[in-house]
Amino acid sequence: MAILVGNDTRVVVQGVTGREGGFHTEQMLEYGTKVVAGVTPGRGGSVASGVPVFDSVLQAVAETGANTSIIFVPPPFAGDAICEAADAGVALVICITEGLPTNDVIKAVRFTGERGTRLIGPNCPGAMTPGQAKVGIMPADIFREGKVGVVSRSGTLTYEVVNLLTVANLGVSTCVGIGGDPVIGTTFTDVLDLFREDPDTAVVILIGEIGGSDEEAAAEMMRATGYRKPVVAYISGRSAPPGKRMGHAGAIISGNTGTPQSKVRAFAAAGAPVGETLNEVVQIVGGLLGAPRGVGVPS
Amino acid sequence: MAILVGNDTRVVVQGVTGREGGFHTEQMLEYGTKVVAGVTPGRGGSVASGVPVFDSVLQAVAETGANTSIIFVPPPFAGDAICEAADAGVALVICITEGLPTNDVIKAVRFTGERGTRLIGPNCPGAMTPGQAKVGIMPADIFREGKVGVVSRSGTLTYEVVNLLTVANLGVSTCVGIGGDPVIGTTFTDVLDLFREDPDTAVVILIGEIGGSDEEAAAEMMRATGYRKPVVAYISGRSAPPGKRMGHAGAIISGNTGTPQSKVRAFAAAGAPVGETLNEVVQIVGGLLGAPRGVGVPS
Amino acid sequence: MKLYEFQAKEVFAQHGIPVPRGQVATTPDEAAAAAEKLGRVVVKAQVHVGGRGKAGGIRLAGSSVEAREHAEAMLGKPLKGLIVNHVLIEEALDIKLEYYLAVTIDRTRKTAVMMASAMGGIDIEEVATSHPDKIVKLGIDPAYGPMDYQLRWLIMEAGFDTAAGRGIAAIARKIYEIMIDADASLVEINPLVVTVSGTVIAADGKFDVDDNALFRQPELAKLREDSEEDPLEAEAHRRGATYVHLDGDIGIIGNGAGLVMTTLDLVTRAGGRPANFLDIGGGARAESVKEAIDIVLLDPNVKGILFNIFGGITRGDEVAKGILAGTKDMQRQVPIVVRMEGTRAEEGRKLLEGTHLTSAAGPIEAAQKIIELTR
Amino acid sequence: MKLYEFQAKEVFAQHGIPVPRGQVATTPDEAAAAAEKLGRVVVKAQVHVGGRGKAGGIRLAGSSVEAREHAEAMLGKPLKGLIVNHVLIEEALDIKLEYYLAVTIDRTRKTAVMMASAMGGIDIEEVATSHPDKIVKLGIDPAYGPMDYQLRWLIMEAGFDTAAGRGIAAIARKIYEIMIDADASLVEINPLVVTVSGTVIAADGKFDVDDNALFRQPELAKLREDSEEDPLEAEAHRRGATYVHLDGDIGIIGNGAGLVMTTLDLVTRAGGRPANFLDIGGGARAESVKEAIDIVLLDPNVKGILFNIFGGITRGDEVAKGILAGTKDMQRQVPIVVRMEGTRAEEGRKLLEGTHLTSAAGPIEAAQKIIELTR
Repeated sequence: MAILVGNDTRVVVQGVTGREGGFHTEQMLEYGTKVVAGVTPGRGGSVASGVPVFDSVLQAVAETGANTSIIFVPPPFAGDAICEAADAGVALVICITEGLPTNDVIKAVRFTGERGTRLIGPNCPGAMTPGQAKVGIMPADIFREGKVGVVSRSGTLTYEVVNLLTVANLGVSTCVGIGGDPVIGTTFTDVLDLFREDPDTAVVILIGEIGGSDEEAAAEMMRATGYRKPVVAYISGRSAPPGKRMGHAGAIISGNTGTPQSKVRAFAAAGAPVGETLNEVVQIVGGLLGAPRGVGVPS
Repeated sequence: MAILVGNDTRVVVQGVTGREGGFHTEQMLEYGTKVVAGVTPGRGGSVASGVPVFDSVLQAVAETGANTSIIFVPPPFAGDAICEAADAGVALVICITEGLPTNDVIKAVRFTGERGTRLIGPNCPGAMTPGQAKVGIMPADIFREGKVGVVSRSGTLTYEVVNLLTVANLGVSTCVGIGGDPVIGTTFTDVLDLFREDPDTAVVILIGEIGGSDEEAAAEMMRATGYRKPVVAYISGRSAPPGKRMGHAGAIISGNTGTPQSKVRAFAAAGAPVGETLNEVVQIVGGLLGAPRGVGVPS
Repeated sequence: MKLYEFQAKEVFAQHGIPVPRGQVATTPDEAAAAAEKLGRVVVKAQVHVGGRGKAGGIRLAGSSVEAREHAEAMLGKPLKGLIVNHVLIEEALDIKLEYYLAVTIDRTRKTAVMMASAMGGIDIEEVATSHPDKIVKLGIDPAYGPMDYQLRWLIMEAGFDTAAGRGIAAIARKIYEIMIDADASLVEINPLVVTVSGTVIAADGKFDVDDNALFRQPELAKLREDSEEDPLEAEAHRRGATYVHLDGDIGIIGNGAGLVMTTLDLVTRAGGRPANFLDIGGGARAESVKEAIDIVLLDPNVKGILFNIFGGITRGDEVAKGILAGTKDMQRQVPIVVRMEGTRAEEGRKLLEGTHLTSAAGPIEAAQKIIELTR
Repeated sequence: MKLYEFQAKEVFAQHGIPVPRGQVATTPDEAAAAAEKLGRVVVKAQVHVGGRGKAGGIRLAGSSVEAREHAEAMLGKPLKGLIVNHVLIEEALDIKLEYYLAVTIDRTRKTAVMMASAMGGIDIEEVATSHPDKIVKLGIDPAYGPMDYQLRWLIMEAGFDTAAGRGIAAIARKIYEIMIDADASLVEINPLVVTVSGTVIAADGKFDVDDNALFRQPELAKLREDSEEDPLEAEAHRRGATYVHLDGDIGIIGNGAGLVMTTLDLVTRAGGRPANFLDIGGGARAESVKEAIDIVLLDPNVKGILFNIFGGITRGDEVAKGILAGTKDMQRQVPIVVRMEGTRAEEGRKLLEGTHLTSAAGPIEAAQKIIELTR
């Protein structure tokens, strides 16, 4: 079932009665995703965007067997919403909401970690396994089913690369947006770990950007564990000056950390090619998929 | 090795350079307990009461392989000391210090629980396995080795019953003082669970008192799990008026909870005899140990 | 240690919990002056008892004249056996709903627990007996404190008014904050009132402080003396003793709370009536033993004293020295029975030989002897 | 958002962290008056740059006359390219030791991290490069905050003066408290001074606020305008745009941070120089697209604009409408290249057909075209 989301995914939408929550609930349903419940405190018992609404995630899980939550509630309440989902036993929480205070994210990461709940995001486009489930806000019609796993810190860049794949007659196994905030639940390393075991994924595209050292950590993991699946990387923000926050709260070069050079170097050391442009990334991937399986990454 | 403490116990004393800490370190050493280190921040490198002193528990554990800590530091710092020991990987922490703020105990219980460290106390006399190790402040010379497990919320009442056992030519497997505070790390239920699996313990004396519902919980566990080892109980404070705190912070009947009636009833329901006096308790135990093994509790 | 209602409400106000406008008064004049400013008021006797209202300790006053009368009727008089030294003069509220909200320690969960009930304004023990299902409990993880979704759950389960939910949640967060910041062992609002205009307000307040934490709560520690109800206990605590006043005639002194409690039980069982609980603690020196005798004898009802000592850290010889010193210049001559065992008990017993003190071989014998001697 | 030193120190003082006596001044007269009161002082330019001291932004003054002279030399003048609007006049300290102490976010640990170094008074990035082993880090568990034993470890590992340890631990606890209570993303004290008399005092202060948390930090949000350094960015942020000012001549507008960043990269790669980063965000309406053009054109260096849109939630037709509205009454006529893909891109492209706008099939082509048009 590729990774993270698939045919077994049963989604509860937190903030289902909001503008964004309602719109994307309908989009997800239209795609065929099993959205089974919505939550808005005080609105329990009603129906919104075609799904039953509950006052709490606990009730929603009890009544509908939801196992995945997607969060659209406003930033002041989103941290609490993550914890509520984890406390209700939801296994995967995807937080779309942008603009959460970092202190709230730190707390939510601690809370979900303790309960064995996986958190993706916040400030991310979600996850999608084409042909099975879309738990996010990505435009579904650009996706084709295929063998390429995609993991990315950026939403629109993800769409860009997915579109290029589709144009090149390539498709996606699972696409995961991990979000552009400084502190996030699921990292590149985590997603690569999942793709490693996924028979449906033959090659992985990793779209990183300046800021932090998550890309370096992923590259180091690949190197240290002898990661076998080919990974093709891209680093956005190579021309950004130090000290400037480039839109994403996490996209900033501070001092010696977060530079594109360091990230490119790390992938090189791990034997993963880094595309200069997304077109180049897709060309490399095309070459890899054309070549016989198991040959690994060309040096 | 009976339970909790024994020949494998290697003790680090937190607060070793204090009056109490120093005195009892010597007493424990004299008994043959393997006290391998002491800790007093800022006093690292010295020797006190015959043991090397370290600045931190982390250092003490690294240098001496201590696996059990006993805490004598003053109440404002004792909660932190418990956490320090747990963080350093000590498996068993016994907090002798009396007068810890309940908030500190709640935090320490959460902290030790998360790290799999067992906490006994605070405000307890410690644990002792006669002939093997004394990790506490009980007067060693009243103890004889034997088959009776003792668990108690009160220090001096423990000595009283141990003395009566010795006079009656009976002995103790392990004696555990769990402390008289409202919130404690290890409860009657926990200790009964340990005695259950201990081949060296044939019968258990449980010395409870008014306040809380730890005795009821232990009795209910015995009933629900079909606890096989005979347990003889005693409840102190039967004549205490409601609403008065009888010395121990935890010894108070508030409203309907903590009454001696409720505790006596619970043990009766679990098939455990309750002695009216400690003499009676020891008589019952004597009878049980005289009777053939495995017969269980006389009704 | 318990705070009075007016003290609890001061802490509430500091933490931003809405409380009625009010003023504490110690004389009828002050009460009248306060009522003058506040309009229609309630006059509330400040004592640590439940069921104040039924006992006449809470009275409505439509005028300052009436407020003065009520204050006069309460101040300096006993209410359920306790002397009223303060009255609280408070604006009368237009009450729509009365709820119960509290946070305390849950010994079983080993965390704080928040309790809510729509049956407010009644003693919670009564509700616990008659309608246990009407009390909703929420354990608070000390690592995170109460979360919004948990408070929503609590408020919904308790059946609270939805419109007032947000205000109640804010107050719930604050009473937990008080519990942590001020080391409370109980913070209780009963009733928590929703007024006709929809405001949520703490109409009453209980606040018990964790005595063990007074070292870091200097402001609260200052209130300690004020809050003692029993003058004998107040004096004993000033002198640093662990003393509980009871209503019998046999003074009980021992080392260790469990041992003293059991001594009380044995005396009661043998037909005697203990006058107090006094624990000299572990490792007590002669002086504090002497002091213990003085304290016990402050109670004029005491006709005799029973010592029950099982030495561990406590040494029998030290205790014996203290007893001798204490009996040498005793305010009143009363019979004393001493039972001594454990560390240096032999030395201790030897020191007491040949005096007028009675010794006993065990605690049961000791209880019987003191009862005989005081009969 | 960054606070100025004097603002950071106000927050420090509120939380009980010792800071030097001092006063902020915006005129030489105010500076002289402050120095009159304080005696021997340092005059410190309030700007957000490192290496202030070396650049002449921190000067000792033995008299109020001298303080006035220094203030005069700084106020209204640029320091490392930034205009100085405030100077801080502070008592001069008798410095014995200079340490570094800070708390910030550790993205890898996903917690706060406390950092300490005995090499204080130097830019920490320099220390990180030259003596990485001299910086000690302590991850803070959000469930418990910093524990005493952890702070003892930090202070010992950093090699701090033992006698000052307790004072430093207290300050460490407080900067973490500030991080939590005031939603800081960085609280830095460099140098943390131990004076000759043994006092520990925050001689400098940095304080970055988490912009995402400003909604619950109204006091800090008020300081926001003050703290913007770049006037164009200040104006753009007032208008609610995600805008970063750069030093080139090609304005860049796109939807999504990653896409805009990549567009900058492509323009740079093709030999152009971006003038800005502007992300219209997800689901932008025509008005905000129009506004984006206005903002980009505030920069007089801008010679052309590149739009790179990949529609997801954002709809191509909405963007096209905004572009048309924005170009109709443009302050200055500059060439515009539009690359549009994704949701309703076709409709959008159709709307732009027949105008003077240049369209491009992909981002690389778009970058090349705008460079050609602005050459």
